[in-house]
Amino acid sequence: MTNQADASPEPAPGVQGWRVVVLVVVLGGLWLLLSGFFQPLLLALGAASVLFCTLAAWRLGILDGEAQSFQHLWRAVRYTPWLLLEIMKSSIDVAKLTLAPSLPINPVLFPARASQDSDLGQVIYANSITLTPGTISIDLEPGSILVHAITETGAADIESGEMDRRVTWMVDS
Amino acid sequence: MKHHRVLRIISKMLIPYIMLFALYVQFHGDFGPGGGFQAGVILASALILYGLIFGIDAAADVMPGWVLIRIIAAGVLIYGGVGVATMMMGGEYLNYSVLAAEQVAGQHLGILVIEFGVGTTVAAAMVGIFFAFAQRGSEDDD
Amino acid sequence: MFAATAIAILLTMAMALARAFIGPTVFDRVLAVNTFGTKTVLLIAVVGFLMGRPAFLDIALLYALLNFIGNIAVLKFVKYGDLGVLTAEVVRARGGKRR
Amino acid sequence: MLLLSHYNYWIAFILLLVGLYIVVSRGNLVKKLVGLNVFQAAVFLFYISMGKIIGGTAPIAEPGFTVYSNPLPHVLILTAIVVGVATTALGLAIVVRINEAYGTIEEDELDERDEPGS
Amino acid sequence: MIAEWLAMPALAPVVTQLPALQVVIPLLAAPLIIVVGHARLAWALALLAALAAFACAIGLLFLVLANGPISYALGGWAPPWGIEYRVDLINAFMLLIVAGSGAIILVYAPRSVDSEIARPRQTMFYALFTLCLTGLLGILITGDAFNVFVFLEISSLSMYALIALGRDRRALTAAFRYLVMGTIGATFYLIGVGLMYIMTGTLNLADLAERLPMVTDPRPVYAAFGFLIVGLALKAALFPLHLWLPNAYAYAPSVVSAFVAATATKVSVYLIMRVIFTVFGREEVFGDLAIGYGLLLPAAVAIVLASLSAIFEQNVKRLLAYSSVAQIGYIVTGLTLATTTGLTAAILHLFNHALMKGALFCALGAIVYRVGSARLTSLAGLGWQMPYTSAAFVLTGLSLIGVPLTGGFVSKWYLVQAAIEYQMWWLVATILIGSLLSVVYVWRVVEVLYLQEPPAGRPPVQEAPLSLLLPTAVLALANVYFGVETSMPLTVASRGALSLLGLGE
Amino acid sequence: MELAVDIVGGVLLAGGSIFLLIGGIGLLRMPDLYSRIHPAGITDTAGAGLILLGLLVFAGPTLVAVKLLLIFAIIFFTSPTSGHATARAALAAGLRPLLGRDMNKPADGGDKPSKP
Amino acid sequence: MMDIDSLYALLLPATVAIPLLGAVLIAVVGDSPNQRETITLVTAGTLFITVLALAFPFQLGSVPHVTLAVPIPALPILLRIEPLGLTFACVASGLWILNSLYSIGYMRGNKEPHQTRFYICFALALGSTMGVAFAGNMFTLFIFYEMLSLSTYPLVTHHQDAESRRAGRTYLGLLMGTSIGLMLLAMMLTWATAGTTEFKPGGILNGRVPESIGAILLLLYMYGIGKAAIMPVHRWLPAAMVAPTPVSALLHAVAVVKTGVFTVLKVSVYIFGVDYLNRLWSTDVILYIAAFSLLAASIVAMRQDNLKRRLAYSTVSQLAYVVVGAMLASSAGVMGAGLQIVMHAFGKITLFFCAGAIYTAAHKTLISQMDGLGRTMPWTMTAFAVGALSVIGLPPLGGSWAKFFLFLGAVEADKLVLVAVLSVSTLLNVFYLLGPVLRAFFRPLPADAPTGRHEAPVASVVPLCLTAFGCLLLFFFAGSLYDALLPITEGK
Ligand code: NA
Ligand code: NA
Repeated sequence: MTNQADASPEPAPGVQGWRVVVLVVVLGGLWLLLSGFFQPLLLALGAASVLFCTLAAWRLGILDGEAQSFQHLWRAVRYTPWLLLEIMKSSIDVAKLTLAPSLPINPVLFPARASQDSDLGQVIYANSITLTPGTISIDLEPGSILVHAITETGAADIESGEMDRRVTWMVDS
Repeated sequence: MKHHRVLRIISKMLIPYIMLFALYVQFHGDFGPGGGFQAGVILASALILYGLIFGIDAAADVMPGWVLIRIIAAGVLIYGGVGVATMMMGGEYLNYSVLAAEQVAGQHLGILVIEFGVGTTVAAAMVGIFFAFAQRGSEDDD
Repeated sequence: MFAATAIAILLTMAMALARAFIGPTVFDRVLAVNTFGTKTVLLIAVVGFLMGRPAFLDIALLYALLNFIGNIAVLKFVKYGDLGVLTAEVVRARGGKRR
Repeated sequence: MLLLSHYNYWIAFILLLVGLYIVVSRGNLVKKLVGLNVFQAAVFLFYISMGKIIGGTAPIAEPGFTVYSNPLPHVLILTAIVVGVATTALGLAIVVRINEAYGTIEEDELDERDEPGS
Repeated sequence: MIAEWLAMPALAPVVTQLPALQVVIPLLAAPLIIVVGHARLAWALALLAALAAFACAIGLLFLVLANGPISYALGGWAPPWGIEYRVDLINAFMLLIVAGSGAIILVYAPRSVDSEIARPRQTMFYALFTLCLTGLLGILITGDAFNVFVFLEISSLSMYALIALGRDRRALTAAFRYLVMGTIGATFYLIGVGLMYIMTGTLNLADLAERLPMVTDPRPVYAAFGFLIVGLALKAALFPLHLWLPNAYAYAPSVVSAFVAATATKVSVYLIMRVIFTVFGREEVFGDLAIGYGLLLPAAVAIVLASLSAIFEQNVKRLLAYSSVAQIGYIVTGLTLATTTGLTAAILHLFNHALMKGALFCALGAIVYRVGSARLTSLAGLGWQMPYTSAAFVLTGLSLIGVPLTGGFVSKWYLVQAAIEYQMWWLVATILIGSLLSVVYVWRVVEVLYLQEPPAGRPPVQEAPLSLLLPTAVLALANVYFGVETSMPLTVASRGALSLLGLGE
Repeated sequence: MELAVDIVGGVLLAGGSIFLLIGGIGLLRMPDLYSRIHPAGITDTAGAGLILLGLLVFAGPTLVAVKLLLIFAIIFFTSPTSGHATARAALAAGLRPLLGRDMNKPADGGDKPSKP
Repeated sequence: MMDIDSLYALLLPATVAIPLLGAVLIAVVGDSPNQRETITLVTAGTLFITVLALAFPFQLGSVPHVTLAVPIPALPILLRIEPLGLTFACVASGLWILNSLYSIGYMRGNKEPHQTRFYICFALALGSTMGVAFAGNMFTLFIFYEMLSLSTYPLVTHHQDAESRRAGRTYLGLLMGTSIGLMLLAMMLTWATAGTTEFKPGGILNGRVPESIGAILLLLYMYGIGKAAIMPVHRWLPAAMVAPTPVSALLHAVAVVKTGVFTVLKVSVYIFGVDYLNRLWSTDVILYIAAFSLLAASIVAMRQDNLKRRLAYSTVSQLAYVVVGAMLASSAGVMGAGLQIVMHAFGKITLFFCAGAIYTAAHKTLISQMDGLGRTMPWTMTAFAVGALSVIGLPPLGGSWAKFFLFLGAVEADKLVLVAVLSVSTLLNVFYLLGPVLRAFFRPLPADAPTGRHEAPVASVVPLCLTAFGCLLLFFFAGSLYDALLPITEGK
């Protein structure tokens, strides 16, 4: 029954060459970061590992724009600090709430507008909502996200639409 | 759960990195016991995650049962093969020292290959166990 | 300092464990166990520092991944009663038998 | 005092008994397997704790450490855990097939269902 | 002749590797079988591996007879630090028994397996069978207490899976119960090993034997011994820890019944023997620990009660299974007496019982192949329709009873002599009562085979095909051969007994 | 410098610890599943984040820092996903959230699907 | 070139091998009756000649022996000639010829099923008996003793019905039960204490085994030899009566019970030795049990109307004579026992042949049906009378010598109770064995019975006449038998 609401067309699987190249580069970089060894044997093994992972990703069909959307990388980097700040602010709010002896909560459930066109955008928005304490996304529907907020203030934050705008900017423009 | 958009997209993002991490543990495992085991489990977890999200049938298409079981076997053969190689080279079974001109290098090489065999087998076995339970009921088993 | 952090983590874990016992729904337990898991990741990392062995971080990393995948698997099990993807309708349409 | 000095063994021992109790007292086959796992875990704990040298750390080779826990028990128990996992997997596989063949995994019901047709 | 071959310089590279090859060949054959993935080829590979293992075992036995014990350092790490493979007379003999049983039962296997196991599962079956063989051989050859555990579990796990392949759904419950009991047994063993390791810091059996006497606090030594023996007794199905065995044997595929009955419990009894005599030492166990009666009484009760159970059993496989429990009783009785005669009897009976149960289960498997059931009633009148199979069954049954000119007689003879040496008349009586009870249960089958009319409506049954008959006959005749020409097993058993008692070889 | 590291790192660790404990308390105090996800989220975001950051300060620019960042990234991606999946599954299973002022009623009594 | 001794030594295993070979050949030709029976007769004849051939070197003072295998050190499978065994072998193999002849008539006449199996088992039983006769030690004897039990089991259960299965269980249960439970134990104890189980003149226990243990050993042996049918382990014998008559003859005269008493005698003479036996308290115990058995079985026999059952109880009684002789542990006793084995064999086989012939010709099994049978079956009933008189022990028939020596032994030993028992038993014998004879000759035929000669087939009648004649001959040629058996009484 959730599937009905969620039923969106399958993302068109388009494997684009540049995505593969970027993935190889990212994976390779990650290997070097993790390994910290530069002996020939380990480098060779690293190359083989990166190759294996890329091939496996291709075989699994997950090498599409939906997941390997490196084009948004730069905007994502700019979005993240804002999000982290939001998280900290909300965390403190919810912390106060939790410690208050009367537990002054007032949960609300409401559909928040989601202006992103792609599934990816909506997912990022949904996860951003959830990451921010005080609100969680419960269900994704076309054009909107069902949100559970622990207070009306938290709900109002979402309904202000700033996060929605920022995510849309990051993904859809 | 393919229609669970959050899970689908996040998993798709994570899987390549999980696999790379698995291989990293695999080939850097010689500083502690059981690198191969850990690596195998991580690698398997990538495919298991895939199977959870995209369905067992999709996962089984990528890694059919008959391939899986042969990979398990191949891992054991790799392990045993090293032993046979050491015997052929005049050492005792699994005496890696004889594998290379220098003893320590031989031991490193031996352990590396052995751990690779272990990792292969463990990965395939874990996926196989997952399939064995997850696939129940979806096939007629007579 | 690390020790104090580790104790805080342990206390949090204890609270999560309590929630896992109390429930009352299976989803509460899932949530609690998931929280317990992520705290375990932190604990491993902090203990690694405490003992001066940051190599433990590999294990923490591994644990974070497994915790996530395990959580998904449990949710899926709770939802379908098994790990398979076949819903009752699909099976019926195929004419197959199912417990 | 003597009791406390070997507290790790006592914990393992209690776990051992708990596991054994579950295996014996539970009719549900999956619960039996859970009990078996507890039982084995007790032994793993016993091995790991006996390998522990005071002041030692995990037996992962790293420069700068001279006192390690005795690595052998860890190696042994890693092997034993693998064996345990294999046992559990096999046990579960058998339970699944029992469920398919009998329609139940409760021990008393299994016995009942075998009686008439035997 | 074999000894001369083994001494040839050209063969030296192989001969020095024999202890490893003994295990490695079947160990590698198992995955190879899976990679090949074709039922017939799988069988051929399994058979080849078993034959190779048999050849290794023969070679090792001759080497040991000629040169004394062999030590092989696995991985080149010298014992006691590394894992040592150590072959002396007793385990060389046991290796021969196990590998021989495996080989001959594999010759027997394909027809029976075809009729009892679906084609797609056959590859897995042969792989598991080979793995099980590997585990058993490994247990025997290794000189490392923990390595024993690993091989014990390799063999046990593959055995559970093999049993679960049985056609009857009760095979599943039987396999599950065996799994639970077996795992508890193995874990107990593991605890025992751990305790010994704490006290001595070594896992090498020979090294343990040297260091255990230096342990000052006797309590952990007792505890270790207790855990080891209880764990192994579970695996060996020593009464009253035998409850897993009857159904496991009864509902397993026929080939598995034959192999497991011939080898598995015996290997565990061998381990008990090792623990008592090699690790702890006779004086320690029967002097300080005073466990003589602790093992002897259950063994004696097993002889009587299990034989009684066999008498009232309607399923012939279960009947034979209960008989096995009784026979384990005989073997343990022999080793508990802890004299040269007693140990000789125990080792001999390990050998003879393998021949007996191998032959009996093979004959029964041939019958199941033709009539599809092992129930006593479905054997009616087969004596005339399957004359050779039935004759093999009867002949081996006589050995089980302990009739002279069969192997069973020789081992029981020594067993009774051992009891007489102690003037334990009640034990003598128990052994003889056990034999009498075995007359009854063997004769129940004989009567049904020969003196009952075939059930109405059953089409005439043909004699079993040659591929089933031949191995059965070889095993059955071996029972007679080794009842008359006993010098080989007797020499090995008595020399082995002496060495176990530390009286030199 | 060393002192600065100790102070900054210590503060971060302490902050993280406090968030963890508060989250844990919330996990116990909140009346229903949906409201419990929020404090659980605090432990994974603010709590875990600050602690990892603290450790990062202690680690300095090393391989260890890379791994800490990776752990952070994984939690950053998986924690909301898990929370979302849990909430969604509960909702799909018909667990009714306590809303507005009916919080004082017995929690989690919802047995009918009540998707607004 | 082989010397004559080793050549003769080869004949020893041949006595076992010939019947076994015969069995194989019978199995090969299978269901062709003529070939089957020809082979049986040829085998029987060959065997008899072989046994006779063995008598020659023995007469010349050489003792052929051969070790077949040594399964356990100091426990070989050993064949050797000695007077008692040779005598027994002669009797058994000789009577087998007649028994075979008789079987052919009986089995054909009654159209019995499973005849091939019958002849195979018959031959196997004979081979086993030869093994018993020539066994050089207790171990070998035990082996062939068990082989005999096993090979006669299919004969007892020949009819494969519920009754014969039950009988088979009793038969095998008692025989194997006592032999495994007691005789084997006795043998093991013997080996453990004396270090050997070899049959030696004068015994092997003397000086090696204290009398306290020896006494227990004696009890174990005597009750372990179930085939000797000492009460209360005699029950297998009447139970086995369900079998066809030739089998009964085999059991009672040729092989089985004779093996039993033969073993009793062998054990007494060659394991214990007469001197040693005399020093054991249990010797008298067995003696009086045997005496009781002897009397009780006679009384039971009197109450049987079924002819074969009456004969069976008669056998139980007559076997007890042998045991009594052995337990008297004197020259006369042993001689009496030895003679009794031979004499009873001839007498009892005659009686069973007659019973079978009566069944074949007139289909009668009860004594009360035998009125006037002497007229329709004169040959048979005459032979019956001769056999009966011999078993009773009246001159001029062979049985009288045996009884004479037994009386002599009892008197010599001053055992007056025993003398009385033997006397009473003889009287009882007269009653129950001559009763049927008197009925047959002096009572009129029932009105509805067919009159005129109606004998069994010639193949049956000729053997029974021959054995009856044998009873007569034995009276006159007992001297050579006495000479032959003399060595065993002297403990040499
Ligand atoms: Na949130
Ligand atoms: Na028995």
